[in-house]
Amino acid sequence: MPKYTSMAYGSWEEMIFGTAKHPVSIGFGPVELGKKHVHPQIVPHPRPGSEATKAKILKEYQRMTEDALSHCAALGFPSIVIEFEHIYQMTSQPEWAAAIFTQAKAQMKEYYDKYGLKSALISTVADLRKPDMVNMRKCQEIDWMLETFDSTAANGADVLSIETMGGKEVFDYAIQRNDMKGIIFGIGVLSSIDMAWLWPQIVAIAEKHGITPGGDTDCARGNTAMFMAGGFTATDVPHTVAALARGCSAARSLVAYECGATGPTKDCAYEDPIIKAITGVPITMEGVASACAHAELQSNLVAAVVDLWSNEAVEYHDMFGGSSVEVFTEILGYNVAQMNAAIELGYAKELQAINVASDKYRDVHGFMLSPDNSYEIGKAIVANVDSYYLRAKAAVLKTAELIDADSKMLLTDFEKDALAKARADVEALPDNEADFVDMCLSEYSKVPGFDPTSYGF
Amino acid sequence: MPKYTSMAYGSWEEMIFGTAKHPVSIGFGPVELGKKHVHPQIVPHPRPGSEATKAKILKEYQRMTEDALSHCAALGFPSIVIEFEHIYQMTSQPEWAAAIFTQAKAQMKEYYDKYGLKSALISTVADLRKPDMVNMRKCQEIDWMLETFDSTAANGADVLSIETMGGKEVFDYAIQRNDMKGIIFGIGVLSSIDMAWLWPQIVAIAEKHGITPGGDTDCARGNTAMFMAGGFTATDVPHTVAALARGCSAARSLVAYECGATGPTKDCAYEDPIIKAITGVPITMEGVASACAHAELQSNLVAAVVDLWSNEAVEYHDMFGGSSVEVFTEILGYNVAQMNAAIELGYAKELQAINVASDKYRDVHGFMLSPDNSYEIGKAIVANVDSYYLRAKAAVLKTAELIDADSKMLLTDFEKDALAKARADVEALPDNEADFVDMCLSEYSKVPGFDPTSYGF
Amino acid sequence: MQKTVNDLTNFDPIFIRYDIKIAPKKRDAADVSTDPALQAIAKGVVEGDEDMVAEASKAAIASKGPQTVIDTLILGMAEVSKLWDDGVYYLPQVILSSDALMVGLNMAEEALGSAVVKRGTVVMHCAHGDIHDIGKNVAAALIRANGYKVIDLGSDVPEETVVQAAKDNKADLVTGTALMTTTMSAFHRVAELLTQEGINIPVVASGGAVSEEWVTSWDRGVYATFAKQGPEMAGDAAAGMSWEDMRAKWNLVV
Amino acid sequence: MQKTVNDLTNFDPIFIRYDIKIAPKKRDAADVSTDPALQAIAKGVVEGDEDMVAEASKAAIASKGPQTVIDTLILGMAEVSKLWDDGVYYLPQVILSSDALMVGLNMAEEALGSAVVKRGTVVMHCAHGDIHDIGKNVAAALIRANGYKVIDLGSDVPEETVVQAAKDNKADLVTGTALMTTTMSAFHRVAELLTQEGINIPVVASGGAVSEEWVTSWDRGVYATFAKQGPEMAGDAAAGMSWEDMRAKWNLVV
Ligand code: B12
Ligand code: B12
Ligand code: SF4
Ligand code: SF4
Ligand SMILES: [Zn+2]
Ligand SMILES: [Zn+2]
Ligand SMILES: [Zn+2]
Repeated sequence: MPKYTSMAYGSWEEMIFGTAKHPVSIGFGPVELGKKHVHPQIVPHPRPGSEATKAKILKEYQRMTEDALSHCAALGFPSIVIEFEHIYQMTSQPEWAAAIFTQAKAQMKEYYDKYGLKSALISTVADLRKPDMVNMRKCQEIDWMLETFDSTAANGADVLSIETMGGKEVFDYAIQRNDMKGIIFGIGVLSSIDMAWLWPQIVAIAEKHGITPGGDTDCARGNTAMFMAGGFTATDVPHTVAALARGCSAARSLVAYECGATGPTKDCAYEDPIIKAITGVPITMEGVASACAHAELQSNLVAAVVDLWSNEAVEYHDMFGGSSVEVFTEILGYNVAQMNAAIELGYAKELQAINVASDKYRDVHGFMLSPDNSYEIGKAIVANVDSYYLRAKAAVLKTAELIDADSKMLLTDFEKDALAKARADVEALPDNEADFVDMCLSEYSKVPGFDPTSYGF
Repeated sequence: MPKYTSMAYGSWEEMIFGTAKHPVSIGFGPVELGKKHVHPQIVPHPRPGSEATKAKILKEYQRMTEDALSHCAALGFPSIVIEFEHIYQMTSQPEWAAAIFTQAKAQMKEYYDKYGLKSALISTVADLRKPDMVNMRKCQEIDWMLETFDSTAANGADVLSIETMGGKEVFDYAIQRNDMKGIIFGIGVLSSIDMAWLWPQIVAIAEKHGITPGGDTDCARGNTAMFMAGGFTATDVPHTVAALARGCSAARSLVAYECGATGPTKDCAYEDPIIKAITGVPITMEGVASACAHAELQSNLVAAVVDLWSNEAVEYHDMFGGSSVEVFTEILGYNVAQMNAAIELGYAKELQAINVASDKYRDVHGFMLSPDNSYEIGKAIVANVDSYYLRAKAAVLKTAELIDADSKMLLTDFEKDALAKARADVEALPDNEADFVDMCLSEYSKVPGFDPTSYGF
Repeated sequence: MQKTVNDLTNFDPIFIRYDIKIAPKKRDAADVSTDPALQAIAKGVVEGDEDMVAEASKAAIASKGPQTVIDTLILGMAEVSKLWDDGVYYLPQVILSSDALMVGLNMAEEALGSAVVKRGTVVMHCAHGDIHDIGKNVAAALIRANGYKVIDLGSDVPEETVVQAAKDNKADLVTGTALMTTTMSAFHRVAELLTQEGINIPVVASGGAVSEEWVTSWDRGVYATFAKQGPEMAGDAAAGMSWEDMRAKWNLVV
Repeated sequence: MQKTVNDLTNFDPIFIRYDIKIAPKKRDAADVSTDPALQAIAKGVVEGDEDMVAEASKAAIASKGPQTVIDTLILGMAEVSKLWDDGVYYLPQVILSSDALMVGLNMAEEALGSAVVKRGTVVMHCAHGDIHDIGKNVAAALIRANGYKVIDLGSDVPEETVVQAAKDNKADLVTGTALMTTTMSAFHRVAELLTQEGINIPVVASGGAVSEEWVTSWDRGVYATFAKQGPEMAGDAAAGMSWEDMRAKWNLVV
């Protein structure tokens, strides 16, 4: 697999929301990602109980889709991307998934024909492999997943994406212990290896059906760290450690694009600004509207270089203003209208500066994801092409360095100590992958369920 | 009652979000409205069933308040205003309301003491008078309302507000018939008269307790018209007629400020940009985050000159990301952070231009509420001080004229016809209030339940 | 120089005016009668012109008899419904037409000496505790204009009152409107009281707070989305359709 | 010139760093023993240093006997909990301390020739169909570190397996974690199966998807918000507190 060795952009200033170096067109219209404007992406989630029968789940998806489309027509939104993040029953039953996608695509066609509403459909297959319970390469789950990629690609999906699980067992152990070694091993090495094994298969399926291989996210690790770090009142994981884990995430999520994924990336991949700086693919981000799914400390800032703007996932239910899907379609639609209005007025850079100012110094996570710092972390990654390990380590160290160097990025004493310790720990790690892997394979044999053969060791 | 005869601002360009000619300080901190920055306002609504007992409703309000405050602390929001729009059981049981306000205020104090989180509490008493069922000046409901204003003012409320019901019976009849005469009579005359009777009493209660008399809204009429007009796929009320009704709303809501209300105004008073242009009071608006409560066609634009940014009302329930109160506090908080970041960067005018560009030509309602047009409508109002009727009529005609004059404001043929007819109808109305009132009293005697003595006729 | 919205001409990336894209062609109302005297009545209805209807009805009652006038009024109203369905008419035009129709109908009934036989009887109300009555009023106007007897109990109506009215008037259908989540549960109670009284009719529930899912979770409940569904629903109930069949027809049920 | 965040110095109107405002004063762990040999053990626990604990425990087992070592380990862990409660420690420090404690405990138990008598037995699991196990793992570590026997059934555990384990181990408490709204209903079934089996113990339910309201709507359910509540809850159950009393103590119920 070739690795990225240079940046897609000459400097961070060249990066702006709505425009990507390598645009992608999907669905009816088509929806053009990265070609100057931003588009909204709604991610609806069915209610508990609706998965009981195929008829019920189809009805649920029909309603959710109808709500999204009709609300766009009612409010004048020019385009909508709908992502179905599969529930268990969809991925494990490829024919359910096929029926759900067929139905949604027909609804989208109807709105395209009647109103000219542009739309596209993303199939995010659930990675059902739990690394401490199955062999990642040989299990029932992987068969289901590949089949469902195929069945949804054949039946209306415009984009295939996933949130892969590799390295999760080691990462979970490590994040609970502020163990940077395990974090880098889990994210930077194991997850990268898993992606390099799985992604060519996904790309092949997408190519077979002439659709788009989208992207992957470090959700299972990077977001776990970020959510555990939580807000200013939480004391589960230091925010600085979560930010370092995120640096690592970028080195790891890059593998999808090295395997042929083209974007749109996955919404919850907060590492995407770094991915965009390196690859130039259009990125999907979730920000203020993803409050429905989780709290975060950089909800405005992540709009700085976004191409597709999402809400993460909202469970279907009634609110005063309509269904939750209508409500969040509306919020996303107006967010996007604001961004596109800025673009049309020639104020994109001003709006970017505003959104960055909102959150760059709110928390270290926003700090490192601000376009300037993302760009620097990207440079550290592409300068270290020798191994997955080394580029992950470089990303972590660059992240730490940036935080340390900016006097406006305030930290509590506790966070400062955690950062210093993490940095020292990482600096002490071996200089080459083989040594590092040896060390980790022996140390993490104590992690329940960790099976090196899952990764081809 | 003196009437406003001039504008608070020299031109619309002087108007900007965050700053008002006549700032108001409320609550712990205090929260300074109109003194350069915007603040978030969350409006939580209890779940059905929680009103069953006093203990239950107290618990519900405790949770909702806690969620709002703790989320601000977790995410670093500098301030929060909480509005309780009374449910029936609060206004009709002044001692329930008192207990709820006492409890919330204590929670706010705790967060102020521990974190320095600034906060204030608004008591919006429910106007329980249904004009076709009770005498507006002599009924059980008015006694409850005045008592509850007093009990909440005495027990923690920082601001008193209300959404008064005058003229609703005639308006409802008229809006179903595109009858501009009845719309002007209901909103411009009857509702104004009702406010002029009620508001001095509210102001007196606020003064007695040393708190702030906030504002009133044309919700019962202007918002009914706007919501019935709906989106681009609705065919209930022409959008142009709803916009004309809104012009009227401004002439009517002004009465509160003439009676001594100082703002913050009511969030759902979409006429507030006009009110601000005339009076200079800080205004509360609801926009993109009020999707939880209703859809609208100007969600970004209404931020153009806002001082306090609200979500309208969200029913308490669980979402993936926490409770709905947490979710909407978060959305509001980030919206406000964006606005304040723009102010700090010196990009307030740019952000205003962006938000206006998003919606000015999306629909006539946004068009007339854009700062330039709001200012013009305000001028028409203050130029017509002779009577409530004449200024309402002037506001309507100016609104129509502005829509007609701007070639970028596209209309369907149907909307154009509706506008032309409405304009002609209004132009044909009498030149003085006495004639108009005579005409209306006789014509609307056919409206079920309309009782002129309710208005002192 | 500060740029503003005035510098823009192309808004397509920001919003699309779907209302303009889908605007139906203006269309004149079709004639419902070749007889000019009758067509004048229908025209009055179509244009929502009470005076025109009164004048034309007066003449036609004398020349053609009241029943012909009534039939014509109804044909005129049917044309109005068609125009609304096609998006040519908006609600206010329909309401004005229905006002006009009532003028003619009252005249014809007076001439007949008795009320026209109604197509059925509908008891309508807003939920106990709820004063949001616009949607109910609109639906009532439409149902009435389509030839049904409407007993409008108003708003904030106790459950017992609703059931009593259904009993007293041998109603074919009860409808309830609620805009607040705290009031809508009353409809379920109404349905149960009807069962207790042995009155086997459907309960159509509607209004902003009310969801199809909830309404179809208890016996008798049939959910309505739009006021314009009212007349056909009344027709179904008057024709003796069971609530189960009405639900199957009108609601998405799995 | 384009202005950027770098031109700003005062962020107070945009956000407030409450974490800095409320940061607790750094504080050293208090000594738990005046005996240097024992204090070394406690220090190892407090610092989460497995090697230090191993070394110090080895020496002290020989000189003071295993029970004294065990007591000291527990005192050290208590100090860790205090530091966490005060915001001085974060979760990873607690987990590392608990890892270190387990090292010493295992050595002492080996020397004793038998497992220490546990304060009670807790059966823990993630809901059937749910693989989100971090919260459960954290809670398990804390409960274990506080001297309870933990039967950790892992994730995606069928209801019957949970109940069987409770039976087999004479558990004082069952806990369940669920992060998905589609899986949490399993806890209610677990509670019912326990009742059927006549096992009268509380079911603590927790995890992102789970709400206090829902958990307190069925018998046996007690809701937990934070993992750190685990040890005290285990203590309550082991002391024989009924689920009703536990609910009253831990949950807001009206
Ligand atoms: C107008 C309005 C009012 C007016 C009502 C005037 C009136 N005479 O109706 C006034 C100002 C009085 C008012 C007061 C209040 N309101 Co109000 N109001 C609204 C508003 C803005 C519009 C409602 C409306 O008229 N819609 C248009 C009509 C046409 O729609 P509809 O009734 O649903 O009817 C449609 C269908 O349902 C159907 N239909 C209806 N009936 C029937 C019957 C049949 C047979 C059929 C076939 C069809 C059918 O046909 C129509 C479409 O074609 C809504 C906002 C919103 N988003 O809905 C809030 C809203 C309903 N109000 C709300 C609240 C909270 C209140 C107050 C409690 C506020 C307060 N704190 O004082 C009080 C209520 C006091 C009380 N005890 O009832 C909340 C309700 C929250 C909730 N779900 O519980 C809402 C949702 C606003 C919000 N988002 O917070 N309100
Ligand atoms: C990490 C994570 C994952 C990881 C899980 C890895 C793991 N081993 O746990 C991975 C990537 C595998 C994953 C997968 C999925 N996830 Co996930 N995931 C998350 C995430 C980001 C964080 C969860 C977390 O670990 N939180 C931190 C821990 C510490 O919190 P906790 O478990 O709640 O524990 C706390 C308390 O509950 C308590 N506690 C817990 N247990 C106990 C026990 C006792 C005794 C006590 C006292 C206390 C206690 O203590 C802790 C605090 O002190 C959440 C997002 C979110 N906002 O929560 C989504 C989330 C839970 N995931 C979600 C979804 C949809 C999925 C998938 C279905 C996605 C997909 N389409 O593939 C799959 C699940 C597949 C399956 N069959 O289960 C949704 C669930 C939606 C819902 N409510 O139904 C969430 C909410 C994300 C979202 N907003 O959409 N996910
Ligand atoms: S945070 Fe969202 S995107 Fe990530 S695993 Fe969870 S559900 Fe999927
Ligand atoms: S729209 Fe909102 S503010 Fe207005 S009456 Fe209704 S609830 Fe109150
Ligand atoms: Zn994700
Ligand atoms: Zn996602
Ligand atoms: Zn309001």
